[in-house]
Amino acid sequence: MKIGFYPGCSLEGTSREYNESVLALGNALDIEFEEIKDWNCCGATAAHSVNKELSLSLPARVLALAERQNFSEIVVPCAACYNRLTTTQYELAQDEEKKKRISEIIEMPYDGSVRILNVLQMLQKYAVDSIAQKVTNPFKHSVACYYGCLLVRPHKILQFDRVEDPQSMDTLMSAIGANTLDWAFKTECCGGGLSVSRTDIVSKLSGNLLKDAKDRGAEAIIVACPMCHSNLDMRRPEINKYLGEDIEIPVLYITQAIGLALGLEPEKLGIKRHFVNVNLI
Amino acid sequence: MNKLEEKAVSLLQSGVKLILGYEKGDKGARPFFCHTPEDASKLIYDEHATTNLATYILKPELMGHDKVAVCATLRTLRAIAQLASENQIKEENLIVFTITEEGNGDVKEFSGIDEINSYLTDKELEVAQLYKELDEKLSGMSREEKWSFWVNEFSRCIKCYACRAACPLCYCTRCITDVNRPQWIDPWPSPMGNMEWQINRVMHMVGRCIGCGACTKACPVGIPIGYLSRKMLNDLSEEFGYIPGQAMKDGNSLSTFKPEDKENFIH
Amino acid sequence: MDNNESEFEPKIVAFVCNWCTYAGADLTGTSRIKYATNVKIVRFPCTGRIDFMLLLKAFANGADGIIVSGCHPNDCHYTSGNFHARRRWIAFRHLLEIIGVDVRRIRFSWVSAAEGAKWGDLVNETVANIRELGPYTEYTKVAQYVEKEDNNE
Amino acid sequence: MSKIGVFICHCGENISATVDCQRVAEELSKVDGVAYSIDYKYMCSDPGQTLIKQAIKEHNLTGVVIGSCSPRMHELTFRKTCAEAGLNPYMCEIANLREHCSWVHEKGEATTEKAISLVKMLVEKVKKDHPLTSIQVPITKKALVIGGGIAGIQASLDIANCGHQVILIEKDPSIGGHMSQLSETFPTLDCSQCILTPRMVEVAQHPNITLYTYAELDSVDGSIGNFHVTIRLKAKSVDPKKCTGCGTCSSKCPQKKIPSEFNAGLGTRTAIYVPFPQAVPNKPVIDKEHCNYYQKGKCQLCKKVCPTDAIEFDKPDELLKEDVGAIVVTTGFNVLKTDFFPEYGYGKYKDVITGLQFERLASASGPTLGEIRRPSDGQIPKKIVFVACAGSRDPAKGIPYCSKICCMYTAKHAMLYQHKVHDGESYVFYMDVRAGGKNYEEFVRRAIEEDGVKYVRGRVARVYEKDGKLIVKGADTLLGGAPVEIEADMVVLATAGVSNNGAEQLAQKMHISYDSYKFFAEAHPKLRPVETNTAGIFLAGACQAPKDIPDTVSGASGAAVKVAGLFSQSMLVREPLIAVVNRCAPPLFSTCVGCFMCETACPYHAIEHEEIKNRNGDVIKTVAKVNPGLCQGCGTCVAFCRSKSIDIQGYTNEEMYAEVVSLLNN
Repeated sequence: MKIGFYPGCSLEGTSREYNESVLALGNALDIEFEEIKDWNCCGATAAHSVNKELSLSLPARVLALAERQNFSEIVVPCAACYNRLTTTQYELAQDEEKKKRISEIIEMPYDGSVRILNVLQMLQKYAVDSIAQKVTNPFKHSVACYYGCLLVRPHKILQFDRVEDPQSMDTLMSAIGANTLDWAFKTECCGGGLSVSRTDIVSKLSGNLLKDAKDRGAEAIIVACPMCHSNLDMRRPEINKYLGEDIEIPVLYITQAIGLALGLEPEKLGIKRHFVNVNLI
Repeated sequence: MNKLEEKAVSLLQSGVKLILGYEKGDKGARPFFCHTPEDASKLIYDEHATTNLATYILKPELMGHDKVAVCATLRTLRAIAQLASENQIKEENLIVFTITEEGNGDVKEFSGIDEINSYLTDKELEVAQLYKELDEKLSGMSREEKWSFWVNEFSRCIKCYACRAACPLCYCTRCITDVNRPQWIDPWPSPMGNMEWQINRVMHMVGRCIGCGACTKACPVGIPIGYLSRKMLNDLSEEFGYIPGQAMKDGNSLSTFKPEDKENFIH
Repeated sequence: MDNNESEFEPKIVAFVCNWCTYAGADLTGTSRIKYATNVKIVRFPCTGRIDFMLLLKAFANGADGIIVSGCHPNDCHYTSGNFHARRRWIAFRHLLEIIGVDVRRIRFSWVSAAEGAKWGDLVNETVANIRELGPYTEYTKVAQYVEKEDNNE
Repeated sequence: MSKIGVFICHCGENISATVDCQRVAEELSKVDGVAYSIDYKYMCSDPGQTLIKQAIKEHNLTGVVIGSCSPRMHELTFRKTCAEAGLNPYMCEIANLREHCSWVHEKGEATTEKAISLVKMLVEKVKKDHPLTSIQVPITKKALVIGGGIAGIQASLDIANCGHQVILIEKDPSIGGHMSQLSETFPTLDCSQCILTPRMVEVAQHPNITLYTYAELDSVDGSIGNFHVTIRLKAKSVDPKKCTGCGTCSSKCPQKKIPSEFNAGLGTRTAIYVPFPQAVPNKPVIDKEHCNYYQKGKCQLCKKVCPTDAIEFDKPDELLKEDVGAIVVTTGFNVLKTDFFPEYGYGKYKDVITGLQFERLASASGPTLGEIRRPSDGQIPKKIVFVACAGSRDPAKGIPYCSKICCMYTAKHAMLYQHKVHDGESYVFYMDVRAGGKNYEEFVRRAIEEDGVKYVRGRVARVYEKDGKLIVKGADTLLGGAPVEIEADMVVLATAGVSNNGAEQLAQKMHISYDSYKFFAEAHPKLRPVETNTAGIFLAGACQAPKDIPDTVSGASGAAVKVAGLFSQSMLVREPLIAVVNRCAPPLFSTCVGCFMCETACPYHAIEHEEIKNRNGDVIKTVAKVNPGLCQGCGTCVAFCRSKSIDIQGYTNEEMYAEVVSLLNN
């Protein structure tokens, strides 16, 4: 089974482990990811706070390239890229002039026919039953699934899962034997882009989040967004300082957790790259 | 004995008084009223069977109160469906059967109007060649040319009302031409009277005409009157949301409306 | 009827609904807005009541132009009379176009009971258009065909 | 030969200023059929009218045309004048010479010519007019009121007190509606039961009111003055005549854990139950879904213990046919449940309740006998957060409107809580407090200033449960949108008022229109708020839109007076300008061919099927017939009918044809 693949900058940079785990999981479930040739950055939060047309052209160019390679579907593991690409496709579909203008800027024909899937949608669509059969060592831990903001909002555009209480990650995790906790911070913000400029706010927001997970007995936090992962994992010292207590819960990508359950070696899944070490197995 | 004849004989034996069908005429099939099993052998069915038998269904003198069967072509089926949507068909007195299109002579009897409607859903209403040529010619004309073309055509009308007699959906006991208080339409064939008659007939066909072409065939002086209602049928079907050749449920496209009907001339 | 341009006084009949456009025309009166005398109003209970044959009769009897006006959609006193009328005019106007009747001479409009000024403008505008189009002899020639048969004009 | 009188009015000089009235009158006298033609300065004045009457008598005129102001002004006056002189009023027509001629044209030949042709047009019309008599429709002096809440109760009492018979039907086992569920009512805090139950008893005892509870409307047809309704009396399985209301059956019934609808799901009830102590009638019904006998065929305990053997298990539903002259719809509204709100936990948290549930907690006959206790653990909450506009004014949730009563009952709830739990803390998150009624604003100020309710101006973004507490995360827009987080023991959502489920089907049964929220549509929002577009059917209470009790009661009395007004005349008199399907001698009987396309065109469902039968009763043909009570005279069917078999009196085909021809030929 072949499907278009758009890694985005984070998967090539700070969250290489997410990329490794997606690819490793891919060939374990014989899903072949074919990268979009000459892909460019999606602009993330930076672009749309600076220049509207730039924030539409960057994702549009990626979609145009995918169309040129005539993919009908592409997988976008990073939540921010997934959000930007889908919002662009939605906005250009609403407004003919804008669509014409944007395809002029990127000097490529843009039709907007490619279906964009985030990693949860891709797994639900192609792998949910094969995963259950292929589990060799079940992930016997209670976990708190954390969706963050960009996977589920704005609902009108993304139309993905329940806005306030999403369940897609929970279903995948319970398919591999995990005990998913019902907790209140599933879609609360982790601090996002303030990670560098206002680390104090990130430590407060992520701190509350982690505290609630720990109080409810979570042994790991499962995420599907590089931004959330870096705030919860990399900023752990500041968080512990803010909370005044040491929280050692590791933060895993869902693809890593499923990979472990399928018996793939931790190195291949980039488990070693985390700041808070993963001593679950 | 082919299947059609078998069917006719079995129907006649089971109490049906009359079967409307076709028999061999000099130029192919022509209408035939079969009353006895012996005549059943005369019944035939081929592509010359174009006269619309539905016209006879509404003649009480012919139908009476007992059971009648009709060997229906596609056109007749469409007419029956439309007549049923206008409460003109007594289903208990009418048995409708047709010869399937596979060409192996199989007979298919319909249980009722609904089955006829569903049978017709995938049957495309084809466009006659004559219509295409005229439409081509007329669309090139200016308004004034169209006007003189039609005034000339209508002036040839002799008000024989054969078009009204041939059309299965023209079943009013007293037609508007017979109304004399007020005298809507001149009874004698004046050019204006002829035009007003045709405009009225076509307006009465909006959303009802099934494009069977019986009117054009019936006109002794060869005025292409079928073109008018067929063009209205094609042009307005998409706008009024009906499928040419299929009956609408509860009301036709002129007795109902949609709040979002589109037009560009009321301002 | 002399035919040179400036002398031609078009004969225009207006079919209007009693609840909206007729009341609108009343308001034009009470606000003393002046308009051309060529238009004469026929009152109907609703635009749904206006029979398309009456338009043909108007042309046949020498009308050079016709105004048909009633309530705006959703304003109809009888809830749906104007919707039915609109559906009828879409079909009827299309048929006239096919036959070649000069549909520019029929002006369809919505005028509410509060739009007195609009009625005045509508009348003046229509009279100007019809004066420009000239008398509709094309139609009346066919209508009066028999009376002039002996001097076969 | 018709003898028509033409009377041209000068209207002081409004007409004569630009129209030569003498010449108009003179020209008209030459028209054949015109027997008398004069002009006069003030036609509508008393001398003017006497002039018309004398002329009618002297020249025994058969028709009259008045050239004057708009018919919308004096048509009625002049028709009454002709009637007094013995001429049928519908043989009198008005030519609009003022608004449509003299006022809008300059003085001159063309204006007078136009005036002449306008009057000639009407003369031609009068020649084709027929004398008409107004329609008399008999009225059944009995009203049907659907819905036994305070609106239905008030309407029934008012109509019954006017001496008319009323049938009141209520689908629940007892009347009282939502008002019976309330503890106290704003703004006076008088106890809802104390002001409502006397009215309920009055309804039960009123000689003119027949009360059917556990009954629903099955079908309606007919028209104003003559509705034929079928009422479905759902089987109560208890014979009201034998039952003394002793309650032994309820106490013995094994099914004890059924969530009580009356207590909004907080309390429980038995399968055979009386909804609440002051229920009227105070007789139990058996809820078939939960009764062991009906579900599993066992038990029958209630039958065994019943002293008067009133239980009748096999009694089927009964269909009751009634004829009524008017219907008042008072079916009330509903409130959204908590599972409608994702941000407040999709209804998972027990201590997140609706305003109606709080009413039951506060009510003395409620599950906690009036003490405010948490549904989860029964503790008395020390801190409650009230959330106003939960669902209302929220286009994203499809409810953009304001539900009008929540601000007031939220202030009341906070006040009741402070009175019952002195050391309690209550917060109200609001957008705008809407307290527009009489003494409403003062009531809310009292809650804030005297009872110390803390009003926070902002929305609540999320509520979630943590260690037995409800964490309420909101914002305070008056403090620059600063986030507010409160650890509350209980959260009360003032949920939106929505239409009853089943409202749409009920509206379709009665052919009344409803809006996109399934609230019933009134004929005119400002000028006809208690009527619907269907003549004879009236509306009152919250079934039309969320409403407080004062508006509901005044609306109910309004609807009642409309019914009483309708019943005050022996016959319903209506203008005869309606459609008629022609009839003629046998064997044709009518030129109508029975296609009934007119039926689909008629907005008032006024076209009926009439079966023409021969002597021995079998049907020859089915033709259309117009119901004079329903037809409003729009004429759409007339212009639509292909065979010209239907015509409208006052605007017949002949008359309109004559007008057009006359207008263009002179």
